[in-house]
Amino acid sequence: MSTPVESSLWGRLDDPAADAGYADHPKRKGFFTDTSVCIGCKACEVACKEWNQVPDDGFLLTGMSYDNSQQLGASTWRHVAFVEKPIDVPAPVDLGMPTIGSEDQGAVSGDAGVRWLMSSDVCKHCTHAACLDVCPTGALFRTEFGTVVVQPDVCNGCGYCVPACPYGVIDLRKEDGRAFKCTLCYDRLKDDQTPACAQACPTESIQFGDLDELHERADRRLAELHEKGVDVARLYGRDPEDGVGGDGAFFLLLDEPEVYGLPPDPVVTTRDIGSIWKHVGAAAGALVAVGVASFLGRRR
Amino acid sequence: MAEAHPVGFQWVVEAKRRGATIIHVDPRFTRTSALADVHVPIRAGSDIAFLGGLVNHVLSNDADFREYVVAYTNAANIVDSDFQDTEDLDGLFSGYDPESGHYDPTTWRYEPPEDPTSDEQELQQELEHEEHEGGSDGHAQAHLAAQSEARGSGGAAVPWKGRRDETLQHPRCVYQILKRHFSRYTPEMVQEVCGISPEQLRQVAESLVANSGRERTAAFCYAVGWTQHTTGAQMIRTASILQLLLGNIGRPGGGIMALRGHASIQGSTDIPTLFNILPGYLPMRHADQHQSLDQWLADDEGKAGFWGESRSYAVSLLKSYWGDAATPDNDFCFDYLPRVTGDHSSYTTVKAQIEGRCKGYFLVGENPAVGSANGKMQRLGLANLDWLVVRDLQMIESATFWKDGPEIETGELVTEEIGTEVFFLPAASHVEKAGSFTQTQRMLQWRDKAVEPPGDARSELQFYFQLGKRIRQKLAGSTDEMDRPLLDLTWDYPADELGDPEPETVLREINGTGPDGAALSAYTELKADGSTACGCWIYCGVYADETNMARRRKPHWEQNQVAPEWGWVWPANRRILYNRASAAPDGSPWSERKRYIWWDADEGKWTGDDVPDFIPDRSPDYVPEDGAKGPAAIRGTDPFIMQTDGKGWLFATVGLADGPMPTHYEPPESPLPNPLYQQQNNPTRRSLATASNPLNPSYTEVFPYVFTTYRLTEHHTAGGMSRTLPYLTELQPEPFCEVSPRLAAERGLEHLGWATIVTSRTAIEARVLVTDRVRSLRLGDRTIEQIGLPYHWGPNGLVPGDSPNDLVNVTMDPNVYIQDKVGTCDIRPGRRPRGSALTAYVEEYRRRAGVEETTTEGTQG
Amino acid sequence: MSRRSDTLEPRTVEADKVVDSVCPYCAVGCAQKVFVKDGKVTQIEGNPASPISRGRLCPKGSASKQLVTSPTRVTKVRYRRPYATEWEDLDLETAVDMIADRVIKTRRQFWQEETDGKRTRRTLGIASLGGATLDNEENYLMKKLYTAMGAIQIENQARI
Amino acid sequence: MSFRERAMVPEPEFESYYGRPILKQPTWKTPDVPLYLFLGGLAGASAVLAEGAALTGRPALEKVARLAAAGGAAGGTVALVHDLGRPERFLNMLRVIKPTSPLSVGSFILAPFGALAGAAAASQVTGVLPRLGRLAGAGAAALGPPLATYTAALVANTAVPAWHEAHRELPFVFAGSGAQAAGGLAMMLVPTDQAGPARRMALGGAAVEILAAEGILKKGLVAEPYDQGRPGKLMKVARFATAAAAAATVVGGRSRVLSALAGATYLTASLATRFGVFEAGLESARDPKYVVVPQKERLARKQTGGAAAHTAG
Repeated sequence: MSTPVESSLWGRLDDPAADAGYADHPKRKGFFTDTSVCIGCKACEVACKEWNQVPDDGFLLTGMSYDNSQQLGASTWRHVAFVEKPIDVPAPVDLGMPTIGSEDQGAVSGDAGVRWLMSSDVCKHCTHAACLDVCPTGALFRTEFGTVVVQPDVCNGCGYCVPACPYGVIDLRKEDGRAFKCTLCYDRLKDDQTPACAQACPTESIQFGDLDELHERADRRLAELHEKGVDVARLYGRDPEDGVGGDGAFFLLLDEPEVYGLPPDPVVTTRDIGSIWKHVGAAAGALVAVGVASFLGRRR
Repeated sequence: MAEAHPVGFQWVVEAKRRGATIIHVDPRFTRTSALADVHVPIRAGSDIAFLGGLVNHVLSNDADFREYVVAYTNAANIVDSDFQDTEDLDGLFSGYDPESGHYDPTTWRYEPPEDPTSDEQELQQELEHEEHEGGSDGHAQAHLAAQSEARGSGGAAVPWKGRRDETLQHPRCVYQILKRHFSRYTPEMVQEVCGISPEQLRQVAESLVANSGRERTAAFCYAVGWTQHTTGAQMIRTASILQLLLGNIGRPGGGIMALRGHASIQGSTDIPTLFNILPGYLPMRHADQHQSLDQWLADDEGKAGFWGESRSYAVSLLKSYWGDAATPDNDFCFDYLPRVTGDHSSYTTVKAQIEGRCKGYFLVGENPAVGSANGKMQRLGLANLDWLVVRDLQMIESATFWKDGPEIETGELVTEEIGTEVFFLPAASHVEKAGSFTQTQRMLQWRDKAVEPPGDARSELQFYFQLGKRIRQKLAGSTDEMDRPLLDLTWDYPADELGDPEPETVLREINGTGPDGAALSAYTELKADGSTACGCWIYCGVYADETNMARRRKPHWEQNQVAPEWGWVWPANRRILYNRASAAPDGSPWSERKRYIWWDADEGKWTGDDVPDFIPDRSPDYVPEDGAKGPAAIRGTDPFIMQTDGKGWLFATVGLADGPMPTHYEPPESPLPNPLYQQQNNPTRRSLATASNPLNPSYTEVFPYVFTTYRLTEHHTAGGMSRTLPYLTELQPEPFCEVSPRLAAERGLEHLGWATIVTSRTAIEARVLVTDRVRSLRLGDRTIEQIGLPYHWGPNGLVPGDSPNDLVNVTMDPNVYIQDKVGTCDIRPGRRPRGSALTAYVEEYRRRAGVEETTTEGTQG
Repeated sequence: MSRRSDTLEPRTVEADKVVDSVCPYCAVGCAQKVFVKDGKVTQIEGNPASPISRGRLCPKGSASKQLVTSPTRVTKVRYRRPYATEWEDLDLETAVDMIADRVIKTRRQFWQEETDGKRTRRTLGIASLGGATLDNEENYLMKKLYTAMGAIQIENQARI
Repeated sequence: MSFRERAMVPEPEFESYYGRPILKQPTWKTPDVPLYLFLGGLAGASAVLAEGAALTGRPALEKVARLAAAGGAAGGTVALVHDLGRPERFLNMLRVIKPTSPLSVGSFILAPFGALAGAAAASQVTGVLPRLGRLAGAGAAALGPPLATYTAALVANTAVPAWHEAHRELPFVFAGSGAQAAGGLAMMLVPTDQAGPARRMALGGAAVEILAAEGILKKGLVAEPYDQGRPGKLMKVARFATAAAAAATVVGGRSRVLSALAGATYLTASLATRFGVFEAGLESARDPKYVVVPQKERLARKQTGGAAAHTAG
């Protein structure tokens, strides 16, 4: 099984904007979402819709704790997930002085304590973006800020980006026909402004900035939490060696990714494009062979 | 706090990151609990027992900040020997008159000195006269209410400072009385009343003590979780006692912060559209107590503390109302003030509406049909008016009750039989008018006008200015004495072409002007001779040097952390009140870490990051001569400059209608007998006896569960400003109730199914969210289930629903007449009955619970 | 990159003016910036300079633009005749005039020069219930006018 | 060809967000896209058949195959454009050439193929410019196999587990399915004496498809959608129809009626395969277990040093 050579299609790529052909360009921008300080207020959801004039999409009580937005989509570019998990720790015998940050982030209360995980999900603006790779019209493109944006004046609604995204972010908007997703406030970045969700976030769970600087901040925050005994904390999408070359919008989570509806080990489909074309070629060859063989037989 | 004040919560996250321990006490595990280190589930309405347990822990372990307590509180004061505590009278204090349901506080005073000075004697007679003269009918009670709320920014006057035992050993010193009073609140008792385990109580207590003292401070934040109870004022009092014992008042990172719920609710009590106070917390004139201007000011005038200058504040207010017509010889038009004679609060007014005694009603950005307690009572009142004026942004239920209100559906009201004439006048939004809000830290912030209001929408300023102008025009020729106050009113504000008065001129009038018409810069400049006019003395300074201080926007990165040049905080732009207490008695900071205000000996004045809350040049060792009056009587070690004795009150000798010390009583509707005393409910609670306000009998099996209402981040109070907006409604689209898995199993409630919640007022329906975040509480050997009800929905809006406020009964706190939002109820699976079947269903519950037809005549008429 | 993407800019750039305001929802008092173009509000977001909110807003504050530009806002006076089943139109001037007449009538009808022998100079016929999102200036004029009118059943959301 | 029940993997233990999908379900419309896959295969293989027929002097077969190629291409284009959210912008497909996008590459196959196959068919039918028509036909034949198989890359180059993990086998499934469709159609419309190659092509295609489809089913959990529910039924129908058609061809290839019947069955089989593969993808994207379980296993292998093979299976 030959592994495709690490190229600009897959694996570590420190400067996607340069790789996309920008001679001089600003530093790569991104989000670091520290879910350990998210209070699930959904200001990000409203600020994003208000700025980008995204239509409201449905008044439905889902029963999924306080999440009635359900998931990211063409008309939900920020989605706050809520997960209630009972803590099966036995009743605290003698906590004495409350240790700073009990053994896990959740507040322990009485007998069966409960943890309430909250996280604001967003497009990951991947280093290797499958949506961009498969877009046949060039509507999806890499901006000078290293982010991934759909150009509404080009997209013809072919929908290929939708099954290509390993995180299930982008979608077609039924009443419009085109694909939509978070643009990391591309227009605001052009004027050196902070994206609407990051500006609104009351507890700076959503942090915007240069991606490398955000990586440092995230590493420090992770160390701080581990030192406080919150060892369920982990970073997600920070590793430039992962299946999508690291995300432009990465997270600090307090549980397994799939608990939040995130894929545990997402890989950009383009990593196997070499093998895919190879097998298509072989199959075409097989068809030719069958075709030729069909005419070689005795004349009947 | 993360639920209803999310942006304020950033500072809690900041504190947590610096090592603070965040403790969240709430019946439910909320978004605040998710970020807290410890969540303490508590039975709604039992907060005094919990806080009492903490006070008991501090006192029984001598863990108080002794130096602070002795110097700055009245712990050392000796109380009169006639005083009897709830320990002696099984839940009552001395001086209770069961017939009128009031206390006579004379036995709560400090022990009289052997040789009282002439002034002290005179004051003593005056106070006694006031008590007896008040008599036992409605007047006395109104006096108490007017008096306690009138002390919004200062304690009631005491005749003398009395004897003090600084060793705190004297059996009748406040410290010992407090110790005995709270000795009953043991960890076991707290478990039985609140459902909080002794381990957790100790954990919270130890954390509080560890974070108090010279080097560290602890803060309390609260909202209507404390205020909306029949013992609400006393709940906050318990926290004040705790914080005084721990030395956390007047210090950075300490104090008790009210998280008020609306953009300018603080402004709405500072410049009150409230029945019992005038701007600056001056009491409304009372028909009995205030026969003359002097008598009106007698309570405070001349006493120690800044309330001593009340004459200059009052006269300046009357000058700003009636200008040149107010002269010394007519007591500055004192006679123009209408007099209160009792309780004219909102719920009592609604009762008057139902009984046809109040026929005209203005609703100005308020939606009582779903926002006030006992919605049905509110709507029945609305249906009995002659005319109703509603000013709002959206078509709210209070304007459409006659068309599609719940009573139309049940047939209790018929549209064609409702005679109320309704005017709906569109209002301008916050960006379509200039003006100032006062936020929860007493900061005034100016809003500039961004755009014109659409169509007929106008600001309230414009509407009331025009209404006043028209009324004055229509009465211009009148010679009738009753119209003088209107005709002599100063009402000539410069207005634009839309008739909108220039808001800054109104703020300038509030700020006050001197003899030469120039804007004043501090309330100390106010005079009692009529040479100054001031609409609200505590706001004097907001327009100093003719600049609108509320409009200052100096970025925080160009200021220190106190950021004094952003907006303006009353009084005198001071940020932390009583901050003299952030320094030791000798004027030095308690510690380097908590340095805030200190005495600069060389300069001979107090200095620090904030405006000192003290007389600038009053040295710490200053002792006032005998008989000193007003500010002159403030000792160098008296941080509480609004109190006549300059001390923080652990024991309130006067000023509270329901006792000098907090005592746990059960809410009016409770699932269990009061474990602490024989006295079940607050003996001085104000109940409202009317047919539409029946109460569930306590500890009845028919209504076994406790319910409490609360807000969600995504909506705003009764929803008028949020359930009409798609972006907010889609976040929390439908009304729901939150129940524990155990209750769901007990009553067969399904997640996302429907449930009917019923009290003796009415029944409502809501979807069910079964969640571990609502806990079954073990109280002693019984288990109590609580039902959570967010109250953002009503018949109008993008997603209609029933309003939980219809379930709530009206029984009020005696000090401030705020209703108790806790109640008992039953809950059944399935949707509620429709039409007239609903009233029959509720009637059946009333019958089974043995609810009398109209509640027995409440203690107060 | 299409031309549109190349020349893209935020709508706030071409705003005619930016106005300092404060969020109308809770009492934290978050500072807001209101962007206006051609007399219309185009954006409302947090003001980073505020020492209270540092530019942040909650979901309600972030929805302020939708609050002030909501299509379901009432912009015309509505009037309901006693016992009527529907709303009617009414022009603003007439409405305010009618209200003034009713205030004068009801005030006089329920006027109490004295109550139980004590001088009271008041009317119990008129009551008012204000929300707590009224400006200080508005509260001031309301209390001043109501007091001069003798109306004392004046209340607001601070008590409910 | 065996129909024994696959031993499916026991219900795996995994966490998810309230059981909701992690991926987005493809927004491609049914029947538009499965039909497009079918028509692409039919057209591509028919172009090869037509070229062979032209070289070996089978005019009836050549005519049918040429028309099938042109018709298939035209029908496919209509289906593709109809599926677009903004059909009026279909020309944007040719705005860029992007090797990482099978749809971009496919557009640059389908467009010329359609033109050439159309020209060849037109010239054949009208007799105008026969030599040019022959040349066009040859061109179409050259583009035929890529047209028939690039659609496998289209579905395989997505995050949908059932499609992506079968990216080695799907091209052969599509090739085989295309051959069956072309062969089958010709068997129906061409007299048996000239339809020999059609029969052999169909038979060859059937073999290739069955072999490849069998390979997919061995991939364990990710292949579950091919075997269960509606897609599972469709795949079984396709398998059964292919087998029946092949048997009929071998036994009664000579009889005109039997041959036409077999041809129709081949066509049904090819259609059923396309719908089966398409709906298997929808199901695979809908159920989070197909994303979580394999990825957790891959992570576990990575952590335990099994870092060699990057891709599963």
